[in-house]
Amino acid sequence: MNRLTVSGSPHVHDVMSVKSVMWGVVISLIPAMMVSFWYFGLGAIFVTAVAIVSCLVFEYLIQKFLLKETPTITDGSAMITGILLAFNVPSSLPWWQIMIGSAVAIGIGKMSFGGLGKNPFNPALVGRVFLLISFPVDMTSWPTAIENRFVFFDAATGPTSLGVLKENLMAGETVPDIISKLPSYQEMFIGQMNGSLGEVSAFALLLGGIYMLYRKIITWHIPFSFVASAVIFSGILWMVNPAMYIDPMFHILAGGMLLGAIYMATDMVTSPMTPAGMLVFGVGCGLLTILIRVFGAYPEGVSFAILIMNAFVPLINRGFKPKRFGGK
Amino acid sequence: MHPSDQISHQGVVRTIESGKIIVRILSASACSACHAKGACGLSDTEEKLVEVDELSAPNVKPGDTVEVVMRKELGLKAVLYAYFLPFVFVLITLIASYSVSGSELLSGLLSLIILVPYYFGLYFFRKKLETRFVFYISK
Amino acid sequence: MNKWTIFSRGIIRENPVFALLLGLCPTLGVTSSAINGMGMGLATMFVLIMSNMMISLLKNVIPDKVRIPAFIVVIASFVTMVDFIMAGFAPGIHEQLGLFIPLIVVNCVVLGRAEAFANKNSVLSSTIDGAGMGLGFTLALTLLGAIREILGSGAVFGMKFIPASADGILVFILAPGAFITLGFLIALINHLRKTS
Amino acid sequence: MKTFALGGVHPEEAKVSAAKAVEILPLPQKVIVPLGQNLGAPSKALVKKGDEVKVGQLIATAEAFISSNIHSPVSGKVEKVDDYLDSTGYRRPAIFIDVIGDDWDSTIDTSKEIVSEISLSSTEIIQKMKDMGIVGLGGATFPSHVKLMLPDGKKAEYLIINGVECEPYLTSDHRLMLERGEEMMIGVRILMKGLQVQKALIGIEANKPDAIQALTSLVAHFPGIEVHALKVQYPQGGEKQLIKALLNREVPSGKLPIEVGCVVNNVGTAFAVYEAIQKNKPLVERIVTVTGSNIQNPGNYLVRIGTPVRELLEKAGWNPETAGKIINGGPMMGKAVSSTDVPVVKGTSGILVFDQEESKRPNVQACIRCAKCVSVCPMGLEPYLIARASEIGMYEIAENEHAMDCMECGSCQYTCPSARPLLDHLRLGKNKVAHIIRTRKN
Amino acid sequence: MNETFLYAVISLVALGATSAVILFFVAQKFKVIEDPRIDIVNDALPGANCGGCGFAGCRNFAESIIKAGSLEGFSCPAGGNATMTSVAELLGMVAAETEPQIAVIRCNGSMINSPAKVQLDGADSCAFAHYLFAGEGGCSHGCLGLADCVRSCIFDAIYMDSESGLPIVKDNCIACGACVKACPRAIIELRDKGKKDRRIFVSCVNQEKGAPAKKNCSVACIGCGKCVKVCPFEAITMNNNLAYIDYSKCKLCRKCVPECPTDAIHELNFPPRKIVTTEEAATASV
Amino acid sequence: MAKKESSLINMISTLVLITLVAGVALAGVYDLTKEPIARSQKAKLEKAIKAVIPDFEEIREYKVKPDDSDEELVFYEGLKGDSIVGVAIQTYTDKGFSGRISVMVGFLPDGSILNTEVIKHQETPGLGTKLMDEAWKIKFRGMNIAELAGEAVKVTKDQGTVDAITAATISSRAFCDAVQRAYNTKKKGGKNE
Amino acid sequence: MENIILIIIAAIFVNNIVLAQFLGICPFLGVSSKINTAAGMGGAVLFVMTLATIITFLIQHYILNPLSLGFLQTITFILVIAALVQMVEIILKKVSPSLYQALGIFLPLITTNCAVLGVAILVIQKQFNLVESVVFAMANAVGFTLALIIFAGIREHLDLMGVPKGMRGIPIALVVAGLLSLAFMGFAGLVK
Ligand SMILES: Cc1cc2nc3c(=O)[nH]c(=O)nc-3n(C[C@H](O)[C@H](O)[C@H](O)COP(=O)(O)O)c2cc1C
Ligand SMILES: Cc1cc2nc3c(=O)[nH]c(=O)nc-3n(C[C@H](O)[C@H](O)[C@H](O)COP(=O)(O)O)c2cc1C
Ligand SMILES: Cc1cc2nc3c(=O)[nH]c(=O)nc-3n(C[C@H](O)[C@H](O)[C@H](O)COP(=O)(O)O)c2cc1C
Ligand SMILES: Cc1cc2nc3c(=O)[nH]c(=O)nc-3n(C[C@H](O)[C@H](O)[C@H](O)CO)c2cc1C
Ligand code: SF4
Ligand code: SF4
Ligand code: SF4
Ligand code: SF4
Ligand code: FES
Repeated sequence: MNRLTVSGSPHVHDVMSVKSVMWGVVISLIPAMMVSFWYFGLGAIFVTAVAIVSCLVFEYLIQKFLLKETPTITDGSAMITGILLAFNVPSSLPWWQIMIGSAVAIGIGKMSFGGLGKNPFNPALVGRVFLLISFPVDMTSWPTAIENRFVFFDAATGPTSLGVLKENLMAGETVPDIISKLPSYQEMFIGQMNGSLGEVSAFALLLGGIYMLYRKIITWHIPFSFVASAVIFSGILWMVNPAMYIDPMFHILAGGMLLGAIYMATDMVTSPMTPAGMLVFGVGCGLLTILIRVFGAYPEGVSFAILIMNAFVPLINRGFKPKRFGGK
Repeated sequence: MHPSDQISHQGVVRTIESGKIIVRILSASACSACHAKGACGLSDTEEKLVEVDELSAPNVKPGDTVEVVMRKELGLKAVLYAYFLPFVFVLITLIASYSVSGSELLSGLLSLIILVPYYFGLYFFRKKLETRFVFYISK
Repeated sequence: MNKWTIFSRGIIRENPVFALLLGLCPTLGVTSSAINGMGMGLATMFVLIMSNMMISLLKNVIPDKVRIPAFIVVIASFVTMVDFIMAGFAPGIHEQLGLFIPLIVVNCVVLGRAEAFANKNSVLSSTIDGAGMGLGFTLALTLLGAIREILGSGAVFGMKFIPASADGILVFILAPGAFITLGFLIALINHLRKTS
Repeated sequence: MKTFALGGVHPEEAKVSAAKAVEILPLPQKVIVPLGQNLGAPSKALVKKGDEVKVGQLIATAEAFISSNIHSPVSGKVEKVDDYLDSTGYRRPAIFIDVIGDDWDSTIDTSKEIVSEISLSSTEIIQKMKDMGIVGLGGATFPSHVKLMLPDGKKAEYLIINGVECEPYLTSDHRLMLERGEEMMIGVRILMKGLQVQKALIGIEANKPDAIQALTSLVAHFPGIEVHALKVQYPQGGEKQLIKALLNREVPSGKLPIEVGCVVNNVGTAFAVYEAIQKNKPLVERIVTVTGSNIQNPGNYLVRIGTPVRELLEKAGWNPETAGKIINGGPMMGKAVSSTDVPVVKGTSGILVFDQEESKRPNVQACIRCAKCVSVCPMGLEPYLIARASEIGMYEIAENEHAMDCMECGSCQYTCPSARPLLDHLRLGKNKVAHIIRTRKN
Repeated sequence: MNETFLYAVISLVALGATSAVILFFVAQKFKVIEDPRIDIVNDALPGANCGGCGFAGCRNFAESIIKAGSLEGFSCPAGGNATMTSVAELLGMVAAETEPQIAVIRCNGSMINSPAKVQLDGADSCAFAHYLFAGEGGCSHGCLGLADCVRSCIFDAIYMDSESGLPIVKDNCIACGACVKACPRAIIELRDKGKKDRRIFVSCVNQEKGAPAKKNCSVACIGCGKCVKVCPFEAITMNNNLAYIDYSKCKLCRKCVPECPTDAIHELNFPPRKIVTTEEAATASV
Repeated sequence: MAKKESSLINMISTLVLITLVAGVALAGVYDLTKEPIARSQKAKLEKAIKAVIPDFEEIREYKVKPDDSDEELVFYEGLKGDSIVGVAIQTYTDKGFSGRISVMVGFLPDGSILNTEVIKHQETPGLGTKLMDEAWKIKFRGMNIAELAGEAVKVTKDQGTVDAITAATISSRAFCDAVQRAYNTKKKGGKNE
Repeated sequence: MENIILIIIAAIFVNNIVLAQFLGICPFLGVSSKINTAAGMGGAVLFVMTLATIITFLIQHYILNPLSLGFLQTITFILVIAALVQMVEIILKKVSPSLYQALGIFLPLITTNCAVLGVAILVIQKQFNLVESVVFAMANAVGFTLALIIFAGIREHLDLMGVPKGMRGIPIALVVAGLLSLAFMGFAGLVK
């Protein structure tokens, strides 16, 4: 007879694994990736490839040579970091900056804490914000869509809708004046606008989000509360003074709101553990995003908002415990 | 009592007299968490004496190392009475007197002086506080 | 203790920044370039040497209970002096260091050495100790400043080695870069110390 | 449909033996009757080597309050009273009996006839349950008479009968309800009388429609008893969950069901009570499900206590070459055994044999803080946190996070995508915390 | 200008005097702060905070020494006698010499000697395995091989041998005792290092009777008592079918070693005997 | 020598003594460095003035209140012999990225700008600090605001003529604001002496 | 009023005393990972910082400036702050021993001289009036507490998860501070 296995209960296991979760996310990212390839062409493909490969390579090297553990790059998490990092930068970013961003995302944002599951901050956003602050020029030059499909260098650039808004508001114009310079909501919904690779098409992102909800990879709490609180906050501002503040719909469709709400704030590693906590987290993200967009120096606040709320996650986890059966 | 609800601090029993156990605890400064304390050597440990009712630990004798335990929310409450409330008084006095008098010197001094009645108030209620801030000993 | 050991241990083995983690505020605050780090280091070194010397001289005159305020007075005096001297003779760097010069008063290295060393040792030893510690502090700040400058501005001691129109990785000369660089530097030095 | 409020999982039910009628397993040649079969103190042997025993003869007696009598499951000769290797491989005392014939004690009514008149009084019922060695057959083997002896000042309102059988694979309770429903219902009436309650609720998961149907049709004859169908959700059978599902009452943390006026008993227990009280028959046999991917003929067997597991497996057709894991109980809560020589005991509800590939746990990965474990924990705990705290020895955290509330249902580990050994660590943590609490009390 | 001088001096002096008064009263309230000798002793300690001395960290140890006022009963395993002597010098006390000790692993149930009958799948923790079952080899006393001891050692002085599946103690063990506490089966013992690092001990903790013990493990102590009889110094005792060699009585004569029918007695760091059996060679290198 | 005892008298006397010495020493050092500090500040100012107007022999200093604020700007008129070679105006703006930026702007008698020099700022290193780079200053040399459309210096984003520093539009805009203020004030009251 | 709000926002978020100004790093890194203690520390710092700022403000404007003794700023401020901290302790002890005892068990002593002195000097440099100064001090104390509490939370999390050996302790603490500071840069420009 062969040797029997002894183990504690339970003796059966659900089918879901880290791999299936992570690759599920990758699959859900495909529509948005296709859209970005369509609009930004070669540049987008190049940026995505460099980001993915360098994230994987850095993760492998660090695990193998610095942490001296068996590399786990096949689990897909570094791949997601790579894709999302690429999704958060313009398609014209020089390759070496992408590599720096990947090194920071993986090396500082993830591995210095010990790797998957231990990092308090969202690695891709750490990489992204690091790049934004370090290379403000390159990180805010957005190649215009479609016409630059086959252009690698010296692509014609233009500002994002949020950039246009902020610039012109600062120059003293009012919202009704500016609206004509912005893409229509329809265009914004399907993705015909300037911006980071992954953020342009609300439609593709929603598709991915629905897939992840269906697969139970994420729950609705964070995306919903994120967007809802942003809508309410910006809506209040808008109603108070429509000349100074733009309508909420714009805030949803412009910039990284949906990308952030669906993919980056939902990173389970860096978000709260209970539904109540998730709602608080989402509301925090939404409010901070609008605060930064409307009152801050940056036209876009999603990354910062999520990173700041990441810092609060341990506190939220302490404050919002699950309801205990038979507890007080 | 659940241990999560309490804070404890190590100390040494110094004397036991008339129903009170006097425990000597070393209160460490923020620097004491720092491992370079030895090099720094600022006198950042201070001796503090804590009185505990003897009933809570009948069997200790001088020299024993014990844990002095207190309910956790008492810590924050202590901060409230000792620091936060006086801060609020100072702030209010300052703003009120400044908006009335417009003189910085006057309002500044007034806001400092307000601490005197505050602490007198505390002094007045110290018996009451004593019954609130109760410590136990656990070995 | 041998005078050389007194001097040298402050440089590596008991380096105030890397080994003892003292005075991190100025360490982080002023090291956006090598020259700033060095300036701060030298200023601190001056105060360290002088106050160690003075306190060692006075150690028997000062009653124990007032030693801390007495030390503070001595140190603050030297700090004020260095403040004025720099303002008068090195105004550029003085402006850069700003608030952190008066804050030398509360730098744990200074008061710590006064307490732990000068208060117990001879004038000569104390002076040497001050010099060693000060040098260690200066080296640490200069090193950190140099790294941040190289990464952040693409320059060393103000000399740019990348094209004039190019920038470095700006984060490194901003606040986050200070924390992150120091964090990894300490990790690296810990590692080197362990393996050696 | 009713179910409990928090968490829970729904593993594949795999109740392949549900349609198999209970078969009587032929007598083995030898039985090993462990002295510690119940929760609580082990019993004390009354026989010695060479003694002849009859079926149903008292061979070990309860010495402590929480302990139970043990009766000989077979007739024959005591081979020895010695240590045997229990399912974990540790040595425990047991009575070894060589089987000779099948000679029942004369006081036992072995006829098939159903006796429905309950003649004993409440206290007599309790005493007789104690004499007959009745323990809970729902898994915990808590001496049942103790449950009926309510603490001072407490009053029971409901008797809850647990016919949930939420564990995948297991079907013994299901078959019992189908085949011996009437006797069981009388058992319930007896328990009601013993407890002096007017109401009994039987909870059955909706995946056993035939059992629900069968018992519902009997209810008319048994006043005070209600049958409730429950949504299929593991661990509905946990007593706290069951009470929540049936009555929407929450047993407070660290308290017993009686706190909310309930006493919970398994259907098998109710049947055993019927036999004990009405037929004078002690607990000497029980229904055991034998199933799993390695078993050719999954089925339900009426087995004498003490029968080596191997006999059951051979009867049901197992394949020793490919067997990877043998589990005493269900896949969620059962214990893996290290040898086939271990005997069936009072608490054995099923024997599950997995082929090798099914026996291995998936590879463990880092916790990704996905909160799945939190969302499925029926006790509302944070398994990832308690498990991690136990793993690194921070037992105060484990205690503060209410490790002791964990009922070891395994839902968390079942669902964890990183396949972390959460329950392993939780158990260890509970052990340490229990130890710490005990030493603190002293 | 002179005015400035004057004001400066006056205001500073006033401030100085006030601080002096305040501090005087402070000083009255807070008596002597801490015995300075604690720092001195603390500095002389290795600072490993291993807890081997029985106190919570080096500083606590230093405090306790000062409080006790003598070095009796105090010893720092991490620093050894050298440290204690230097502490003694600093304090002008005498240090009690303590025999240096080392951890020994009293189980030789390697994968060959005690082949696995079942297989564990679960948390990497001896404590959990101990709770779950007797062990893969079936011995309910022996090493579970999941390295709780290794993880507890902060000196990197113990590692798992991949071939035997047993832990091995290295020479740099300072006998802090952390592993002893970590092992759920009390397999590890601290023993005197012995002359020239030579040690003789029974490498088994199985208390079962001979037959079952031997069934699970070929090198188990079967409690036959031959070693007890042969020991000229009465260093060996027999309890619950298990022989134990008292290191304070053992004179390292090696008489018991060949006597053991199961080779359960180990000798370490002895020169090889004339005829070396294979098992001995294997165990001597452990 | 034994340590002094900690009696009240001892403590007070020691501290008094030490503070006395410290007071004297500090006052002394202050006195000694007062000169150099003043000199270096003056030198800095002079350097800034020199950098923005042509060689001069003498400086005439006066203050003028700008239209939009109560804070007066300082005018430094450079004289060579009797003729005015240029005027350096110390102007400021509060529209900087973080706080006030003080700028010295030098106008030639013909009203064109000779040069500019940032005196004080708190802009972000690497971004706003580019206001001190040659590449930025060169944009203002020879500019004559009077000839600009609407007599205003603005960045291109505001329909002006100055290309803002990339990623530092705020600082650039602020700088233009400071220059504009200097110009306006000069126009308003500069020549009234 | 708007001015005051801007000062508050700037001090707490935009120029956070720890994350952007690098003051009070020692207690920031040193104080334990207990969130409660961090909050308590915050309360104490709030009081001390405010009080110290009022006193030093008065000294600067009504003693040092009139007597043109500005050069004594450093020395007087540090002495006053040191004495103040001691005074508060003595008074508390006299006034309510039990309260004092509770604090002793709960809190480490306050030795944030660096931050307190820094703020005292900053309000003079920024030429704030008294009310502004007090608000500034208060906001900085709040910013300090905020950073401390966030940090305590993250630290607790890291203790549980276990970071790689090489990064344990100060290095990872600094990296977290760096990332926190990176995140807080998002508040840039909130106040002009
Ligand atoms: C130590 C202990 C004491 C118990 N005491 C009682 C009791 O006095 N009354 C009672 O009804 N049940 C008692 N129980 C039984 C529990 O309520 C429960 O029925 C038993 O543990 C089995 O439950 P389970 O299978 O859900 O785990 C006790 C259980 C334990 C472990
Ligand atoms: C997770 C869990 C699942 C359980 N599932 C069942 C079950 O399906 N059926 C059952 O009768 N008892 C089950 N039990 C045991 C019950 O909680 C309870 O102990 C039992 O019903 C009491 O009856 P007894 O004392 O007659 O065994 C389960 C216990 C736990 C902890
Ligand atoms: C930390 C930080 C510091 C900045 N510092 C400056 C600065 O000093 N000057 C400036 O004009 N913009 C600065 N910016 C950028 C502005 O926020 C704003 O994005 C920029 O001025 C817009 O200019 P652009 O349109 O040229 O990109 C800074 C941004 C950040 C995040
Ligand atoms: C729903 C979901 C969202 C994720 N979002 C991110 C992300 O925004 N950035 C990132 O670096 N990794 C993301 N990951 C991958 C992974 O969780 C992340 O790299 C961990 O933070 C690494 O420890 C995501 C994973 C999932 C399942
Ligand atoms: S095993 Fe414990 S912790 Fe895990 S889900 Fe069940 S009750 Fe919750
Ligand atoms: S289910 Fe597993 S991976 Fe998810 S939080 Fe729980 S332990 Fe971590
Ligand atoms: S092997 Fe054991 S006794 Fe030796 S140093 Fe390691 S933990 Fe301490
Ligand atoms: S000696 Fe003990 S702790 Fe070490 S591996 Fe063996 S059983 Fe585990
Ligand atoms: S707190 Fe600033 S140097 Fe210590």
